[in-house]
Amino acid sequence: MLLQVENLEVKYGNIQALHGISFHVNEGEIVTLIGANGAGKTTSLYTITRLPPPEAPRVVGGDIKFMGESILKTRPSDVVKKLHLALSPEGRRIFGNLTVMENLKLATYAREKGADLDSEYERIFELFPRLKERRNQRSESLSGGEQQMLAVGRALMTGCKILLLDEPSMGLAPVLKYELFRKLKQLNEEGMTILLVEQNANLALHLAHRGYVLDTGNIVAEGTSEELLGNPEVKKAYLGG
Amino acid sequence: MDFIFQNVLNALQWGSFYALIALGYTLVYGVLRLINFAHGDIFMVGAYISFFVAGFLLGPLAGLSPMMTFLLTVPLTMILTACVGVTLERIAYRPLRRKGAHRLYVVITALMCGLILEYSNLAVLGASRLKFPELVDKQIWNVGGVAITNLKVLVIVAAIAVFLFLQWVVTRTRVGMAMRAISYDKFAIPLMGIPMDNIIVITFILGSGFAGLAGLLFAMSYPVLEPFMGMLIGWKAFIAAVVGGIGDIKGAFVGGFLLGAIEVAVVTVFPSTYRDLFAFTILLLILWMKPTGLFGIPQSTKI
Amino acid sequence: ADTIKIGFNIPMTGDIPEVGEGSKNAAEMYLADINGAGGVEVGGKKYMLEFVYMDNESKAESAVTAALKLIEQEEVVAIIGPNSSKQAVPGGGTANDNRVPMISPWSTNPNTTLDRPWVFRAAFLDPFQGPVAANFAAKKYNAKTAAVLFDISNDYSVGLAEAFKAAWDAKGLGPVVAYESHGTKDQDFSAQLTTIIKANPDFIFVPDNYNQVALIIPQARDLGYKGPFMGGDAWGTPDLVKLCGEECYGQYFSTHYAAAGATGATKVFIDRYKAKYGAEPADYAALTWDSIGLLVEGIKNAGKVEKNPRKMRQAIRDGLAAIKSFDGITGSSKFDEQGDPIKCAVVVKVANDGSFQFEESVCPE
Amino acid sequence: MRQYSLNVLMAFVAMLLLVAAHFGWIDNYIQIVVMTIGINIIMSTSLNLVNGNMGEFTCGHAGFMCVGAYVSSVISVFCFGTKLGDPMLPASSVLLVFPFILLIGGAVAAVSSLLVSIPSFKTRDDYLAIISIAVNYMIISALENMDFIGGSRGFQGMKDTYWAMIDIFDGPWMLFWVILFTAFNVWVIRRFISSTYGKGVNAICQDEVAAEIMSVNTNKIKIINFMVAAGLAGCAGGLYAHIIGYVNPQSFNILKSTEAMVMVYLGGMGSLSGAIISAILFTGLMEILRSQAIIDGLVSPITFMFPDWEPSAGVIKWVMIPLLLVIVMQFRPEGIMGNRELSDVFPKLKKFYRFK
Amino acid sequence: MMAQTQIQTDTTPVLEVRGMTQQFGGLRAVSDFNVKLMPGELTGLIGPNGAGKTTVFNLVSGFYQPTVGEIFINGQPTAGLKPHKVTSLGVARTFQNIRLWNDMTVLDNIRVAQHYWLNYGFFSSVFRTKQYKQREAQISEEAYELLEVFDLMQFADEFPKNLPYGTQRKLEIARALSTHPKLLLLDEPAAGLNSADAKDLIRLVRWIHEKFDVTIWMIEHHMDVMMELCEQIKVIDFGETIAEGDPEEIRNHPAVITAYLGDDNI
Ligand SMILES: Nc1ncnc2c1ncn2[C@@H]1O[C@H](COP(=O)(O)OP(=O)(O)OP(=O)(O)O)[C@@H](O)[C@H]1O
Ligand SMILES: Nc1ncnc2c1ncn2[C@@H]1O[C@H](COP(=O)(O)OP(=O)(O)OP(=O)(O)O)[C@@H](O)[C@H]1O
Ligand SMILES: CC(C)C[C@H](N)C(=O)O
Ligand SMILES: [Mg+2]
Ligand SMILES: [Mg+2]
Repeated sequence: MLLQVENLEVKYGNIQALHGISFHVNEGEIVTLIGANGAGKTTSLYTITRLPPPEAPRVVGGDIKFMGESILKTRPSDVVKKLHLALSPEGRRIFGNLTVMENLKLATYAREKGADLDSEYERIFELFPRLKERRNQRSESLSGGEQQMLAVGRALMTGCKILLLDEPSMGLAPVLKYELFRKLKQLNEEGMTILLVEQNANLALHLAHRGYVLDTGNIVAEGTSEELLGNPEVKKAYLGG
Repeated sequence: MDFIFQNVLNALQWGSFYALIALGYTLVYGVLRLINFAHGDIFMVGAYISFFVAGFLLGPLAGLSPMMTFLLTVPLTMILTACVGVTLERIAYRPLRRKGAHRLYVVITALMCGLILEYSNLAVLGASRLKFPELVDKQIWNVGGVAITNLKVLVIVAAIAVFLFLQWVVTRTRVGMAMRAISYDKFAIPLMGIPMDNIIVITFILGSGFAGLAGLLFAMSYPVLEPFMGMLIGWKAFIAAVVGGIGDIKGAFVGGFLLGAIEVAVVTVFPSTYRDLFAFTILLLILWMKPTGLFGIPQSTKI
Repeated sequence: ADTIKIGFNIPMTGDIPEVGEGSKNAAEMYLADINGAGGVEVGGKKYMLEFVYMDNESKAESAVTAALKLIEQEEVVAIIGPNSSKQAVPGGGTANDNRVPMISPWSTNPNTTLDRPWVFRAAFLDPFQGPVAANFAAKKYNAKTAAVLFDISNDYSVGLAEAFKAAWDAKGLGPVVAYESHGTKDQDFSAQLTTIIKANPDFIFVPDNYNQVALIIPQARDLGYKGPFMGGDAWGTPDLVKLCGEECYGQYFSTHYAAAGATGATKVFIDRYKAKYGAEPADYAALTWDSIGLLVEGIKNAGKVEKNPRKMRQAIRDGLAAIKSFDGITGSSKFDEQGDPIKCAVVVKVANDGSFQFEESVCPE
Repeated sequence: MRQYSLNVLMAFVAMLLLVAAHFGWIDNYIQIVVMTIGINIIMSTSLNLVNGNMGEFTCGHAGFMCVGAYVSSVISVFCFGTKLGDPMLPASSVLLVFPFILLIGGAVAAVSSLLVSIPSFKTRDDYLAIISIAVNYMIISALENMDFIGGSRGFQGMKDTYWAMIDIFDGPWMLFWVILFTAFNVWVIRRFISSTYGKGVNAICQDEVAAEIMSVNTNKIKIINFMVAAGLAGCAGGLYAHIIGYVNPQSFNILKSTEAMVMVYLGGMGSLSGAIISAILFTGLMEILRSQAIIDGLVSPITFMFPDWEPSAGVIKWVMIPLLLVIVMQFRPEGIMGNRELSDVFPKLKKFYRFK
Repeated sequence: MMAQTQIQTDTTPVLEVRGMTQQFGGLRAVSDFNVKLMPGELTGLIGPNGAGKTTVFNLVSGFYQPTVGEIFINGQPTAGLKPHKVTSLGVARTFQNIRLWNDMTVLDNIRVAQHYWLNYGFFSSVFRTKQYKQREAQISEEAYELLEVFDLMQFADEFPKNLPYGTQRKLEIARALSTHPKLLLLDEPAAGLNSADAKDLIRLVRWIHEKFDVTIWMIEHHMDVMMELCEQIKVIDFGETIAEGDPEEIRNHPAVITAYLGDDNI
């Protein structure tokens, strides 16, 4: 087991957001978290990446293990540097005062020198050609979707082995959304482990191997994608079918 | 003619101090969007530190020659002042940041820290002013009717050097890029694997260190030290930084010299009392025409 | 026993802390003396004196609030200080408005006492000091042209500069070629000095506080000025030499008395002061001593001590107004109808060992 | 009627103060402290309109106080004083005229606030901060160049107006005026910001773009808000000038502005009651720490170690107070009240007053 | 009552845009854009990311001034008008990422959005004139009515930031409606909603469209939402209109498929 969350409880101030959830991600898997708004998906990702307060919540119980070792004490910057675990956060959070290119460059901050970056930039650009056009534009003036592309591209540029994506398709045009998901599949086949949070449960489950369903801070269902897609409650509540 | 040149020189020297302090302001601001109102007083502390360092080195214990003293005082002052700045960051600003306090509360804290520095100095060292010893034996060259001292040259060169250095750091290095990123959104910094606190500490080291340098040079040029020497010049330097476009190194540099030039020009033409009036009116007009300063990029609200 | 409460409105901090310190020292000495002797005798009964010191931070506005505090909060019956006209003019206004007698030891600006029946002083006035400086400089440097650099936000500096200019023009030797001003907090004077030097005067008159003098003279030298300077009584503190160093040696300024070569009571005072505080008393110390002397005289004249401070203040004021002449350690003075002393001034030289040497004494004819 | 009990209570306290002052049960010093508190309340609550409710960051509030102080002083000297020629009005009219003198001072201050509010159309936070600082300096420096009112050497003579009042009736007049204007000030602000019109200010603070697009005329609201704030500060200045009897441009420099800012942020941005409370606390603190005895007590451990070190209260005070504030901020990083009102903290209070 | 009472002569379009172009430095975000919306229409605007949709809305709502071209609301030109003026002409909008006043109660959010018809100023607000009292009463009445019909009543004194995401979207729409718009612009109202919530949104929009008889123009990337709601859909790319028609046509329009819809097998 690569990443393992054990009955994790977290609070914002005194609002409990997660009531002891447990899930795990194996090497080379695509796992998805689905659930209604406010279920605690983003919170889970924040907690795993050990983001500092005030935005991120406080762990009050449970544990997060990476390769069997607790990472609750790890410095946030080391999550990327040492554990190679990257997050593309909800709401993009790109650096608006930097150009597109600078945003991508910055993402390589923690990488050891000598990595062949140029080819990687190219890979990003072929995934999102629009970014190439806009490479020298101040990124805050990008359109919503363009910013989303940049956020995902940035996460990829950190050269991490595990990718955490929070609603990556938010605000993306369908054509790009599908393109992105195909790309994720391909990355996964190349060995990337992916933890995906997605509103579009249908799409997410078709991509993922396994999934967990969150509801108000609890895991209410889990299983392989097929099981979940077949599960009538899940259908009713989240697949809008 | 030489009258003009003489005043240009005066303006350059006086502007150098504004520039040096403004650079520190802008650097910290450029990273934390924190108006570090204590900066002027860190400059003052720098001057006093240099006074004691120099005093010690010249004194019986070390008994160095003035020149040696100068060469040693520069690094020592910069290091010690940097420590003061970093301490402030650690004990006053960082906790607030951690608690997610509104940035204006950090600004107020900075203001308060400034006052503390001023008055604790007054309380400890007493009210009577200090005389800064002469380190470099002054030479006065007369170039075509223009009197130049080696000190003035030194000051101006220092200002330019510091500017070039900081400009290089902020625009060319990855640390600099990280600095700019932090200023926009701290949240995503760790996600890039960037140790934020280290970057911030580096910023304060640079900012305060050069404030210390400015303090030393100032003490050498105007050798009468008093606890409030940093207040007015600090505020003005800050204004200069903003007019240049706060957060922008180039802006601070230009702004500093601009302010210096305006002040000297006004005084040579009008009674000295018009100095502030004119200076600030001009700055106001500049900001009126370019709301984000000379070099600041207009913030485009994307909706 | 009941006591008479007197307030001191003096600069303990700010631009001229030495002045506050000196005044306080002198006051403490006087207090020890008189209370040691069982107090002042008024109307056959002895009263202890009580002194309250209030810091006016060498600022005009603080001088006013300090005066108010002494009056409202401490309910003193009389105030001594402020020293510098910068504080004494507004401070005097407050004392006068609130009907409390005040004596400024060192203030030389006419406005301090002008149309203020409640305000008195121990020092001569600038309309007298100005000509003294002018005449001396003309004689000493046989100068034809003069330049003036003064502090526009200091009544003293402005007043003395004007008095000097008037006197100089009156002499008709030559013009005042440059008349430049600066602010109190200024540290860089190169712009003004450049203008002055361009006008190339025979000497520069600097009626400024000593701390500014210490910046001005070296900067003038940096700008290549070789000529002499002339100063006013605000130069007269030990700190002038400490801050200014060699650059100030050989310059002259007019002041109230010269410690060096003093005789009689003055000598006694100086020796005792030296013994007690290990430093020569500067003129503000001596003047404070005299001011207290004046006040005590006034109290004696009052003849009785009222319980109600308002009444007591009135009495003291009348007592002070009644004084016609006074022999102090800064020389003897007569009082004109304004209540201002008419007395001699001295010119001293900053000698090359940093001490102040008596040069000459000028008395009003 | 219970809903008015708080107002009645306050009125009663005010009366009590005046009576006590009149019969000398509380000495002049206490009176001065009370008056200072009043003035500081006006300063902090009015600045709170801009820095709290509108979320701008202006650091030049004292500038407007300065304008008010000078204008009203000059007028009052013209009317009742002798410094600028003979009095123009009979001393008997002083009680009627004085409030208007203060209001005129406020009005001029309000107009001068355009210097800040017009640039604020295009700029926000720190650039506006500078503009306000610059304006503060400009005002001071402009006055320093007006020699007919003393320039940098200050202006004096307003006491005549005060004496004129005393001659009519020997009572604690300044205290009366301060209380009156403080009440007026709170009343105006409370009503302004509780109206839908005034809530536009909060909208601007939280999202200017949304406000503009949701039909709030942001520029107009800004101007109004700045004017109200500056105007009230102007009145405060007028009162200050007549209490001290002397004004000097330097009494209204950045430090004065800083005091106002400190009070606002200490109280909590956008909280009216917070601003009032902090004004009282702050002023109280200033006065307490003024006493040498208390200071000596506080620093006694140090003076014990260094016997020859005798710090003066005036200095130590300015170490203690900022230190205290820094510590307070560490524990309450949103100020005493945050952005809530007293009535939000103690809902019961609502029953006892209404400002409709 | 909320519903607009005065009858609209169906000849004047609620919105007419002629040859509108927006230039950002070197970049032409919208070029020669034309549209005409008749009262009561419910139209969609789709297009790839960065096509210029939001920019179009910004232009219509007066946030940007077009580089070229003119815009008419109910026949009146909006050239040179500040946004709040445009709003009082009858245009209201929501934002791509929610922009509520987070530290004001839900009720106040609704109330403040009625500034456009405040007829009193500072002094009457201080002296509580009759005029003031009347208008405040009306405003409250309308506000409560809106909360009622949007069943947000129970949140009236809540702060928006503490509301669930879906509810915030709803509140934003309610706020927009409280400015009495004739034209309502919705920028990706379903973004970040899951399929279930999206269903509710569809119902909501339909209901608003009938109840307030307001013309609605919306941007959305959720195709199912668009297809279900809109009578007409306009497709733009690189700021230029590439297709126009009812959902069926759009769904099968080759250009749209390649540029926007793509194929969904992954
Ligand atoms: N900064 C915060 N402060 C307080 N409570 C918060 C904060 N962020 C989230 N919450 C609460 O924590 C719970 C989980 O929020 P979270 O954002 O993780 O849900 P989510 O599944 O990501 O929802 P969405 O699909 O809208 O992103 C919600 O009830 C939310 O109100
Ligand atoms: N203020 C601006 N300055 C410079 N370029 C801008 C600005 N605003 C938008 N743009 C550019 O104009 C184009 C259109 O932006 P817009 O936000 O309208 O796209 P959109 O259609 O809304 O896309 P999305 O569906 O992703 O929101 C984008 O390429 C964007 O980079
Ligand atoms: C303190 C000194 C400046 C005293 C000077 N004689 C004056 O009147 O101000
Ligand atoms: Mg989320
Ligand atoms: Mg958009």
